Amino acid sequence: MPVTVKTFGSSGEAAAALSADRNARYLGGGTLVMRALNEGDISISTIVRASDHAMTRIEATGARITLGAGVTYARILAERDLAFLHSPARSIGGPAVRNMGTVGGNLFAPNPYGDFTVAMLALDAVVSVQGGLGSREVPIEEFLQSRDRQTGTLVLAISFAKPGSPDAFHYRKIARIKPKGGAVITLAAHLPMNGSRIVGARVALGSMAPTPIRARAAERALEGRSLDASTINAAAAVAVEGTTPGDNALASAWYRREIVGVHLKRLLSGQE
Amino acid sequence: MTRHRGRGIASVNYPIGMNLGGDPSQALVHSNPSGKFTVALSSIDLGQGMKSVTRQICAETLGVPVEDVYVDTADSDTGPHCMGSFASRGTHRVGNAVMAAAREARGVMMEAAAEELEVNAADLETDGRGNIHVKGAPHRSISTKDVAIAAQFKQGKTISGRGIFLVPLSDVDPETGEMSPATCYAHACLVAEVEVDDETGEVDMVRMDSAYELGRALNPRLVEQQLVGGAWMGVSHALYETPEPYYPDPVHGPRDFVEYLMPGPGDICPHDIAVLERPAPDGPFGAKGPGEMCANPVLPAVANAIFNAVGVRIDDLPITPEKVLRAIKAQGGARPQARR
Amino acid sequence: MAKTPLQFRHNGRDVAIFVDGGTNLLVALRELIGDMTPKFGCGQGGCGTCSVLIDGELHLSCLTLAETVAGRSIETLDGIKDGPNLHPLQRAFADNFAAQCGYCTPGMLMAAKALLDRNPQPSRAEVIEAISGNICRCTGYEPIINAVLAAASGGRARA
Amino acid sequence: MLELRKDIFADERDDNLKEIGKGTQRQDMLGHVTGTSPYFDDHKLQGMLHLKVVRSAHSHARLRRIDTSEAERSQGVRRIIRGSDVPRNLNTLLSLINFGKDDEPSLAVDKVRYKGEPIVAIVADSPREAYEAIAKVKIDYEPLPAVFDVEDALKPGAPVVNEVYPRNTFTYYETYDRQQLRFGDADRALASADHVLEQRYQMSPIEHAPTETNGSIAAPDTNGRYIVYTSTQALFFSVDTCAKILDVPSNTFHFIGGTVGGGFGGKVDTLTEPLCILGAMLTGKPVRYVFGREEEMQYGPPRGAERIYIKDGVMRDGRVVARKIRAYFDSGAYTRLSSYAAVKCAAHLPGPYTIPNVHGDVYCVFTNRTPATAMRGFGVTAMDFAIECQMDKLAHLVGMDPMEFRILNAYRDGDMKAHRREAKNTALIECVQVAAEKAKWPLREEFRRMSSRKDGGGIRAAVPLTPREPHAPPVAPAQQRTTYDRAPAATREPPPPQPPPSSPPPPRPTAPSHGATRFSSVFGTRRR
Repeated sequence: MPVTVKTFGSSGEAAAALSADRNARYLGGGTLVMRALNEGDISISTIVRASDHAMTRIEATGARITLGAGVTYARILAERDLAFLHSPARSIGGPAVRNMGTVGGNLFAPNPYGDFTVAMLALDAVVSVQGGLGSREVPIEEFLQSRDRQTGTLVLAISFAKPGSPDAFHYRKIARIKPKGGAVITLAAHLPMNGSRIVGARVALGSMAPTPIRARAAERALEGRSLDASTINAAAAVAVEGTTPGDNALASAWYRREIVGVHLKRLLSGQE
Repeated sequence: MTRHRGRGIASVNYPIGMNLGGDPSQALVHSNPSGKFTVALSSIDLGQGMKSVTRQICAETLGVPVEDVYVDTADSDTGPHCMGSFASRGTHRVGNAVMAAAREARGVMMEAAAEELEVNAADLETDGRGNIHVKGAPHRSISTKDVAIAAQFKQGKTISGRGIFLVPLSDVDPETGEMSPATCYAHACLVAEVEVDDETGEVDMVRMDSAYELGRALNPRLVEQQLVGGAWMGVSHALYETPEPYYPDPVHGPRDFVEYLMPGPGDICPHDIAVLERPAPDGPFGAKGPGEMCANPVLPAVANAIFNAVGVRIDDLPITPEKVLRAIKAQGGARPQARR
Repeated sequence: MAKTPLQFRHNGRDVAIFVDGGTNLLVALRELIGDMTPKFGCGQGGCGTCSVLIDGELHLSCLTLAETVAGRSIETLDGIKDGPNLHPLQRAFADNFAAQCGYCTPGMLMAAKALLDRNPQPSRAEVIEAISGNICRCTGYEPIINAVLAAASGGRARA
Repeated sequence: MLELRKDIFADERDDNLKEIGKGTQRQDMLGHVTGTSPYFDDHKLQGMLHLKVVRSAHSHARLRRIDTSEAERSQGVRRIIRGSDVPRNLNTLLSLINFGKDDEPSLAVDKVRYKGEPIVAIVADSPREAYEAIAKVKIDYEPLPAVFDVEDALKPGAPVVNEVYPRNTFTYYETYDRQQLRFGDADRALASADHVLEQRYQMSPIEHAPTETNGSIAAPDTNGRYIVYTSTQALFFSVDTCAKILDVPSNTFHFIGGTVGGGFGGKVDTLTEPLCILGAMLTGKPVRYVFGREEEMQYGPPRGAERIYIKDGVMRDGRVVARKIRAYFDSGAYTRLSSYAAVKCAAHLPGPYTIPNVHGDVYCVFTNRTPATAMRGFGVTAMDFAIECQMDKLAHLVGMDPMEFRILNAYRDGDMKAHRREAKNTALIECVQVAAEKAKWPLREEFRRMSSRKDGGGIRAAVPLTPREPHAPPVAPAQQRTTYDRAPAATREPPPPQPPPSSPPPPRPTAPSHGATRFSSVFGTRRR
């Protein structure tokens, strides 16, 4: 059975087509869907596309930032207002992948991919999805927990509050290969400051569970404190709590548990 | 957190060619009417430079400029038999076969030139620029083009040559292992400097210094390609690569270039290389073969450097951060050895 | 099987082909246009040897649905020469012996061109970043980095 | 940066050459930088079909039933190829030089021995249609216990991986389960050494990872021949292997290759050509069979893993007096070339050093994993890792500088090597000296003055007294290793087919005009 390509002018029509056909997949940057086709995934028989401009829009001037699902990493890197996201955007792929891959697609990328989503999780992002029944906003954590069931839904955009200060956002991908390597682990932290106190700490980890997760124990260790050495050490000491990393080709679960605290400490204290 | 530096060395030799079943390669060389030569091989250029090295060998032996030689590889209808491009046999075996073929072709060329110049062939020499002249009398000269025309249209000679180089089968004594496994050996010594992170077990390459003895560097730029690329592969084998990360448990095998680890362009380090040339008595112009052995000293040199840096011995490849970290923890922390 | 008509610019010329649903740009270029310069190395986006420029931007042709390039301009290694003259990057790769088996070379050159088109005087770190999506198994990358830097500094080979 | 040290060994060279020694541009460089170098896959043929294989889902299993009926009806399928369609569905690569027994089918018939082993080939109009048909092939597996560790494979009661070698080791000279090396009396020397150090080393498998994957295109040519574009790195090995498996004269094929996107040893095994040509024979159409990257990484043969035990005796003054080595090559499910690597490895012992007592046992072991093959440094890379780590430890043990320790023990011209050939043309000492100089690593004067050309031979040239070990007499004339023209008359008849209990049907009889039988590759012909 050949593959059918369906291109729609509106995201609504695309979403309807997607939800109507179990074997349909939405084509974003191609890094997931085209790879699957190249490798003989015959479960995909329909490719759905949308030429809706809303899906590639960046709203970055206000307090709330919205990235259309089809926004590429290269476009984020070209956006001065999104400087705090340049580090996660640059950590994805090589230049070609950054010209193609999209923030919407990243939400679906399994380990060892999906680093940008770790940054989104630390920013408490909200995912706008359109299913057969209309659009809704889903907190990213909830979205990730039910990711396996989301293939029939169309992600429209992702939005989050802009960090009050660019210094409050921290991101690091630990890879064996430089400058382009798959993640051993990925860390992102958003530590908004109220005076000298951290308020609303968010720490997100990639490759420490089947999907990106929050390190809640580390968040608690940071919450309400100043970002000094003892706070950082306390957070690092509990970074592994609640994680369920697995073994893969890049590292073992043991190794990930051993180093997650080390790297959180280095990230928060600005060490190399 | 501390990062510790250490240096390690390794020295190796490497056999050129193979002994099982005999090890032949053949070559054919012939000229066209313009005095340009074609070498026909069934040998393979995998990137190691087979076409280029045999071209230089042929030109040198014929006494013509390298531009006048073209090497055609790997057509089973036109190229005579070759065992293949493996076991470091290309330069040595195929090179020798090309030399033999070129020598035979040169003999005909000189005879044809002698007939045109009305002298004895033994009194002629080539100038390497496309001319043949009487020794000591450069003005009594004829171009290879004119020789080729005369040979083919006047004298009825084919300026061509056949070459084979065979290292016969070596019997192996099953009891003692007595055998002739190879005809010559290349040599190397390499010093690796590394930096080891004692909290994460990560190992960074700092630099490498090496000396390789290759018989003869037929083309130093091609030798450099092999040695630089080969040392990179050695680092890759030492620290990164495996299709079975949990060997012998066959799980989590990598499926793509993200999961199969090889150092990227941001992981490379300076590498200073010296090349020594002790000609092999049976090598083409003394050449051995650099292609395979260049990676070998890197693996143990890196392992030894890690010991020097943090005092742990990792005897299982690849030396992943996990193995280093486990060993450091097992010995209760890094134990840097005497700085070298 | 129904085929879809597709038109785009290929190295400055308009081309029109019919593609099967799901055909990627690499297959379209190689099998339907006959441009063999982009290579298949993985089909996964991991090796970069199929790299081409789409409207001047570096893309992986194996992960590009052919239909998405309708009306756009594709540039491959086949199109970077200036008539019979090599592009400065091609000359620099040759002068620096930056190819061995040659299979990654088309992708490397396109990645390097994408860099120099935007940043004619890159640093070594920028060169490394620019070629980081391209795998080379032969050279150890050093000669490739040197070649790109040499092309950037006016085609002068390394001393 | 590369520096030519013309000052060293200058007296042994004539440097007055015109083309040799020049950094001439590569002949293929213009093709490479313009993308016009012709790789196998750059040939566009009219009406080309695509071949994909169904691979085993299990590491070790009996095949109860293979049902391809639904796949045959699948859209775009031109031909399903089963093991019974392969004229001679059992081969071993080195049978071309009469080394080893045929042990590997092109397509598994009643048993699979590694995960990913090819079982069925599908030729279809497009890759997509081939994939769709693959999903319709139904295979009923009876999983068998599998063995993955080389030492486990040698234990009594271990699962038999490959019935051709029921002890899970390659058989050398019809008798031996290993390649031996015996030189002097290592046990005695170990007993009197000042220090003894025994260590275990493990080399991982390695994937060649050439940027171009393995593949070939085969097409019917004029006059009943087949043209084959291939990525092989050993053209006549591939021609002759295909002639044997497809049971046709080798001049049936016109192979074209020679420009290959990296090999490193991973393109010696003739992985794709036999089925690709068979596909072209059975459909009358051009057929393309190219590995995907995951196939290349997981089911293309790797450099095999090696486990090595070294026990060394060293004296306080730094002289290594004994080296005893036991090494296991993990060949995977079939022999391919590992049997040869073990011989090469034994010859390499004890490394580039003069050690008067050396004892080596090198095993080629079968396990239920992807068959291993050659790779850059084959048979030597892992052993060098083990030996050179060991040398570092020994230097540490006796308190010597590791460079000086190597120079002290280095082999020199005139020394007897453990495989009983005189060392000539040696240069290890000079390499160590120059590397030390480059790295600014201080060496004492006496070590800076040592030379590969001095102080070798003499007593170091002797073959030491070597105790013989009792061994069962060979069960058959040692004929395995003979080549075409050395085969004794008694062995000229083909060896009786030795199909494993689970082997595919015996090969088709050869054409009578050939007389018979043994295949010789070296000459690319069949013997009468």
